[in-house]
Amino acid sequence: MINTTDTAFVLSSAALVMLMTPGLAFFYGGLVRRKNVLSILMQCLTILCVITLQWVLFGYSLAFAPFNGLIGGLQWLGLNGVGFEPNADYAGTIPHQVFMIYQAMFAIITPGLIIGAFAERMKFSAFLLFTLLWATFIYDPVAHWVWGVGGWLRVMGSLDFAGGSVVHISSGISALVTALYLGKRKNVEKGISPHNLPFSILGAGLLWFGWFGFNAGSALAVNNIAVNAFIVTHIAGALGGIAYMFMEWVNNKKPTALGTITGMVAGLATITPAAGYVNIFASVCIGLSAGIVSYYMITIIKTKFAYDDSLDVFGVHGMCGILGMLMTGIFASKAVNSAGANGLLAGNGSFLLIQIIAILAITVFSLIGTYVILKIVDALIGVRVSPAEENMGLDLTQNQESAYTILV
Amino acid sequence: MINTTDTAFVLSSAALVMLMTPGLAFFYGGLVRRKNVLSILMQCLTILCVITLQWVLFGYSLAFAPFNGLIGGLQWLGLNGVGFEPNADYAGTIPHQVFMIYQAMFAIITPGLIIGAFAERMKFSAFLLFTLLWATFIYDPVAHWVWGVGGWLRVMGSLDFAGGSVVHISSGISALVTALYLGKRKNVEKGISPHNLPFSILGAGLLWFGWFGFNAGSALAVNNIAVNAFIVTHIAGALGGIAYMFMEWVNNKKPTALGTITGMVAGLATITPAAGYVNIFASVCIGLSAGIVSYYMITIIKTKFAYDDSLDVFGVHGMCGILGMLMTGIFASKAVNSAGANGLLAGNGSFLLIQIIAILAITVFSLIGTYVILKIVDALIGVRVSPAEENMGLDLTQNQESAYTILV
Amino acid sequence: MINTTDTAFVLSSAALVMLMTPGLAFFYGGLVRRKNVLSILMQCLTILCVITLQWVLFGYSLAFAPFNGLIGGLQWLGLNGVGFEPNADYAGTIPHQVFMIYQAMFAIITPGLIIGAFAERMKFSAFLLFTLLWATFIYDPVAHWVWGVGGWLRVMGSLDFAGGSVVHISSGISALVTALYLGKRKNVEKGISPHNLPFSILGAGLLWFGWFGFNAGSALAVNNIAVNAFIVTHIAGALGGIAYMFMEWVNNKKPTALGTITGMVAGLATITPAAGYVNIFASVCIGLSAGIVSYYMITIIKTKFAYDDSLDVFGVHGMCGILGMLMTGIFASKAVNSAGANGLLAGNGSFLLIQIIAILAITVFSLIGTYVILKIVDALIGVRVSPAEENMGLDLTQNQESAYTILV
Amino acid sequence: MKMIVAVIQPDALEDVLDSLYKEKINLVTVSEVMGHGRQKGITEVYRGVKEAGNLLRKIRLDIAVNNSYVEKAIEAILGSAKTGNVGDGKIFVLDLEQCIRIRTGEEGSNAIG
Amino acid sequence: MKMIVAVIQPDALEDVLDSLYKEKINLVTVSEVMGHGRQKGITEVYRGVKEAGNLLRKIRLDIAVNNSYVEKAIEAILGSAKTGNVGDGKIFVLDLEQCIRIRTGEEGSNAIG
Amino acid sequence: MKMIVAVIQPDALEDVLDSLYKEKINLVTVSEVMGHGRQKGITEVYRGVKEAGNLLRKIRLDIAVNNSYVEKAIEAILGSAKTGNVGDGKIFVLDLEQCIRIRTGEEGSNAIG
Ligand SMILES: Nc1ncnc2c1ncn2[C@@H]1O[C@H](COP(=O)(O)OP(=O)(O)O)[C@@H](O)[C@H]1O
Ligand SMILES: Nc1ncnc2c1ncn2[C@@H]1O[C@H](COP(=O)(O)OP(=O)(O)O)[C@@H](O)[C@H]1O
Ligand SMILES: Nc1ncnc2c1ncn2[C@@H]1O[C@H](COP(=O)(O)OP(=O)(O)O)[C@@H](O)[C@H]1O
Repeated sequence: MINTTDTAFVLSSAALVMLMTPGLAFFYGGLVRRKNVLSILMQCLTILCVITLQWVLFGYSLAFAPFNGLIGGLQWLGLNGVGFEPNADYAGTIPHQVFMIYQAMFAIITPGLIIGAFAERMKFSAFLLFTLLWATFIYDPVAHWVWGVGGWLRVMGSLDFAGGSVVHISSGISALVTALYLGKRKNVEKGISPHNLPFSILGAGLLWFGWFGFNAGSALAVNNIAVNAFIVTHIAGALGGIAYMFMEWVNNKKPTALGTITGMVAGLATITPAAGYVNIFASVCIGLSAGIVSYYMITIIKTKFAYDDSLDVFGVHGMCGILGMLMTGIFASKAVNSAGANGLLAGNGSFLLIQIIAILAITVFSLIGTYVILKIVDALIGVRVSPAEENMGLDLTQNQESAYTILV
Repeated sequence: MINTTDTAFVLSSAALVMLMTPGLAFFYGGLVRRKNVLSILMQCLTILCVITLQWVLFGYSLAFAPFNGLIGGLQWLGLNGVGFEPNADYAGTIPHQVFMIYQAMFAIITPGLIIGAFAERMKFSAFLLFTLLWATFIYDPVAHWVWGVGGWLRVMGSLDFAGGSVVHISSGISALVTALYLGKRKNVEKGISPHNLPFSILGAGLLWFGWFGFNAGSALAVNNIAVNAFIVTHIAGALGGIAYMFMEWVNNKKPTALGTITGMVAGLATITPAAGYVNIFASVCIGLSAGIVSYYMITIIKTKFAYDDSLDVFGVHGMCGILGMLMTGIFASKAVNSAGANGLLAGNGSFLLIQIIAILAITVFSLIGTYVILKIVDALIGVRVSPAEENMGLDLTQNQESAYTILV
Repeated sequence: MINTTDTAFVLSSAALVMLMTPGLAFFYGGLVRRKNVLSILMQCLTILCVITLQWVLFGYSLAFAPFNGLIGGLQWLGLNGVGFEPNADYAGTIPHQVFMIYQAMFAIITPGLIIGAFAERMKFSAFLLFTLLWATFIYDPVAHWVWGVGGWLRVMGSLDFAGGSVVHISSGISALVTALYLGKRKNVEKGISPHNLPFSILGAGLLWFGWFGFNAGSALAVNNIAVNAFIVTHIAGALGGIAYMFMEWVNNKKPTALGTITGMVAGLATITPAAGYVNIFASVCIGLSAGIVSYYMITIIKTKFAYDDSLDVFGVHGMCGILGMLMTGIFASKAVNSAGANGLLAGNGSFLLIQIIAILAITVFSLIGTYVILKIVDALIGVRVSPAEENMGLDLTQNQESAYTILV
Repeated sequence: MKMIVAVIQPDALEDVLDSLYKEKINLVTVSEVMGHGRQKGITEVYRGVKEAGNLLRKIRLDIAVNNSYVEKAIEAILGSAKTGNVGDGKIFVLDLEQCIRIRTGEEGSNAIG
Repeated sequence: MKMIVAVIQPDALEDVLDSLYKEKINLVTVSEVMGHGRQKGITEVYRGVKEAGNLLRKIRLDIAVNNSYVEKAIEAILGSAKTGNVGDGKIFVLDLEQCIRIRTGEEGSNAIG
Repeated sequence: MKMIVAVIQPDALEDVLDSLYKEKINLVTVSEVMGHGRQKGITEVYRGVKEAGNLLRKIRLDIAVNNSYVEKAIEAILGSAKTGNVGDGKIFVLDLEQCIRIRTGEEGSNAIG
């Protein structure tokens, strides 16, 4: 039976998640140099358009149509059979199409996250091909594993409320692979200052706003789970910001705005898989640990291993996806969500184990899959712009535009 | 009977549509030179304020109060009699006031669209008088024709779900008239580069977000029509972006961010009249055709006829409004909306004819009406700033402000 | 009994109010010099994070737990006992936690408003300590007086629908105290131009959008009160903008964009306490008076007394909070809200008197309390940055970042 | 060799560059500056409070030329930047002792063009 | 005629302009520059990673004056831009061979003011 | 004393500064400029309509030095800004008559460094 309140709620949530892609574009766009800001924004716009089409044509079917444990079937190609009747496997009180379009927004933002890793140096054509292949061969299967009917991780009992593994681990690990594959940007050792931090802060604000739709909307109905997800999301974002800020304050004597929004996003990403399963106390712990972990990833690990994960996709999203899945394994409680599971603190260590298996499986799959895709794209059209193009900037060389005028 | 879910849905939609006006301001504002950006933003703000008042005082009554086929009555002046009881003529499940405020947002954004045509050269006082006259003598009657009880196009059976004709054709045609009447900007042949493309992209993101409220909200209830409108809107926006991007790629060897957002907005505008009547397949066709048509309008037609429709209001909104009305005539199907109509593809060519009559009527009316209004405004206070003011920029000369500081 | 429509409505409203804090950050951030924009944004981000924690730990309990007339109890520390069951004292149809998180957003934005008064010269550490003390010792008690069960102003019959006194008077008066206490910025007499007015306009747009959640959401249910609040909010914002614009036009021969958004925010702030109690006609009067009062406050009073309320928090929020409470006393009508009161125009002068008592009480309390807090903070860590730091800018000296790059 | 520094109205930039190119003076460096001169600034108003805005946006051109091009360059600028209104700007000529092309290391007159 | 180029602290701009105007030196061109000098830059920190920010924001003034005004201009700048702290900046004086007012075509000393 | 003005590629800035510092030339003023030279601009395309973008972003350095440092400065710039591609930029040398440190009022050679 369709419930119009739930329907309206998920539609609004879909709109909010859609807004996260422009939000992400600004979050990332502010961090690059002026000569490359449009390339970031353009990649986000392109993903918004192209993945929508991919999803309608075959992506949704591959991810959610029943078939086997590894991949969805082809019966929903072109959204054939995806109508107004609810699909009780996914959401019994809203039209199937509403579930489809809500999930589309997740399929869009996930490859969007990756672009931060290869910022300022990837060819536009290579980016486009990479994104299409990645969405099809990494995202769709992983979404099927975790959320699809018959997906093996779902069957095994792994829980990922709103995409900690599907969205954040998959993109974060793939980001690391692309960063290593493409190599460093020229001059990166000398430091590349963000060209417009207010843009990044605007993006962070829009991301937080949209994240309410991302996490609360994942309840797919207006109920206590949605309420809980809304609240723990807000709290984890806040605590992530606080933790990063104080890590900086202690270590560098000053907190920074960029550090604070980094911690916020880390907190929001970490709570994502847990939002429907953990209580407020857990969300405080999750937020704090997210800020601390992402701080160390960026300042210590990245510096030590000297990879150029340009906008810290691995350090923030990858690690926080992993952390969030573990935290779900630790803090999940049937008292919060009877359809969920009890975690380690509720005495059920085996659930944590399942979460670890999910993390490992998705990590390994994303790692290998992304590498193979990069190899193919590189062989076909080459992935990296020439040094001259890198000097001149991607905006001019890939898109023939300038973000800002200088003289008039 | 009031349905609170529908009420909340339309209120949220109204909030979303309200946000489109700032969104439009940034979409346009990024495209002009630094010295004129505030004039664009200021015009949008002014419209938001002034048309709200006009709507409350008499605009709503002129557009929606029952009277005759050409114009609404005066019985709802000052919102007299517009209360909490639903008005079944418009929306039987929400308070009449909710319908009124939702429609206010449409009345606001429509004159906002026009300002892109006379950007960088119209006097502020002339703009204000023009806007008030235009809203009263063009928008209100046209809204009445199409949506008002007894409106002649509504009676004839023309369908415009969310404003393809009322909003986009009326503003797009009027835009062309103002561009021709005011003449070109100085130096326009030498090319005027957008001063801040990220702002335009931000605007496009907010527009897309708000468009969910614009189109889905036009169902005025949470039902399958609303769900359908939401989804086809998203798809058409995406396909519009893809089409424009690839037109550029083929013709200029590089896709651009500005082109992509132009195509997106074209797709969103084109689906607007059709959103409640066509299915997903149609939305793909509509989006693609929108991108292609707007591309040719801007690159070929505008270049050929050399009018200075500064921000392409006619090429995007005018043409896409027309295209969308035609597409509705072609793709509309009672299978999607039993209260709608069957179009050409469903074997009903006469409906397409009705759509064409609506297009022609609104085009001719907007064309003549706008010309007359411009003549009057020009006679009274003059429409164009002096060449010296144009050189100095409208921000300083019309509003005594600068958008950005240069030295500190 | 939980009503899911009301729950979804208040959750969405909470999300909208959350977005107001980034909105405010940009509204303020655009007005300062480039070297200080991050300090403004950072302070807003910090408040978003830190007050969330304060609220969860003890702020909500202090403000809303039943205890006595002056302050809330401690029984809800750590949100203990704040569960999914509705609390009929506050909102009988939504989970208690939803009310709590909605109120959190108000507790966040209120100290955010104050920072405009001490912009460009306060130490970050001092700001943080000040904010925590202020939220705890001023905001929480005042919220309890007005909205808490047993709060003395609530008991007395004072009405403040969405925070005219709790939010705007408390922050506006405290702002004036901080401006006087910290003294003027260096060079302020020579004029400090806004470094990025489009940012301020973006912020104003987001504020207006969020204000729908702020005022309509304060009905805590989807009903005629919410509808009324939504509509009068929109109208008052519009009329505030019109009034300021025309005051400028008459006095300076040109209207400005900054003036217009100032008037908008003034209108929105003034309608806040009244939104659930007054009709549309009243909202027109309220909007107009808000624009006029804030215009005179900024141009005449501030110039005359020469205090450096840097971003006019007192002139806009303080005065408009007071004006709004008075207007509620004048225009309130049981015809709009039977749970409300009749005001002066409905023949009930005694209600206006109660409103005046509320204004005076909160003004005096905020004034003294803020002064004491500043004294303490000053004694402990000093409130003002050194002149050298002020010259260099707070972004570099307090947060070790630059908002924009200049060369690349 | 001379270094010609011209301060012109932003609007004249395109025309000035075109005129210079016509004289085969193809190498220029352009920057954004603010000028205070006889042309009155516009008083800006923020929230109703006036602020004397006494600096106006201008464009600066730096053109290094061999002596034989000095007249041509000046003529080109005068011909294209002059509107006759206050604020048209100034041309300054400084002596240039040396000019080196970084790419080749060429020096003097050969490096100018 | 001389071309005086002064690099000063951004904060001193208003005072320096006022002092110049008092000496009837009303024509100046101002631009935004970044300077590296004895004044230490502030190390910026992005996401906890330090970056040596060795360039600081400064303001550059270009003032063309007749010889008799050189001293006055220098005094005016020294008097208003000096705080005694490192970073106050420098004044450079170059010889100016020619000056032309675009609006009128006037040359030399007459064109300066 | 000389005033050295160098126009270089934006990307070379860090290297050029490093090379100058190595030669103990620590005081420089840097600004953002646009250059038209032999290096072809990229045609920009807005909504499918082409626009000849004939100005490219460059960085300008102003370095005041004592005569004994002129060669060192030029060598340092040549050594670090040269890629051999069109667009590397130019170095201009002008005579500097006077230099004053605002902070101390010191003049001439002593004030340069
Ligand atoms: N003596 C000068 N020194 C430096 N810049 C000057 C000088 N004279 C003029 N300028 C620059 O030229 C611009 C135009 O000068 P202005 O006096 O307004 O017009 P006009 O030269 O037509 O009288 C000024 O804004 C300033 O930037
Ligand atoms: N020799 C020079 N060449 C070019 N610019 C210089 C030179 N010396 C100083 N400057 C400029 O002046 C600014 C202030 O100089 P600095 O050494 O910091 O202070 P001070 O002159 O008080 O010792 C520098 O940031 C730089 O922009
Ligand atoms: N004669 C000149 N006058 C002023 N600026 C010049 C001159 N020659 C070169 N430049 C500056 O140097 C930059 C690089 O010059 P360009 O001709 O492109 O490269 P190259 O010097 O390698 O041939 C130009 O963009 C311009 O800013």
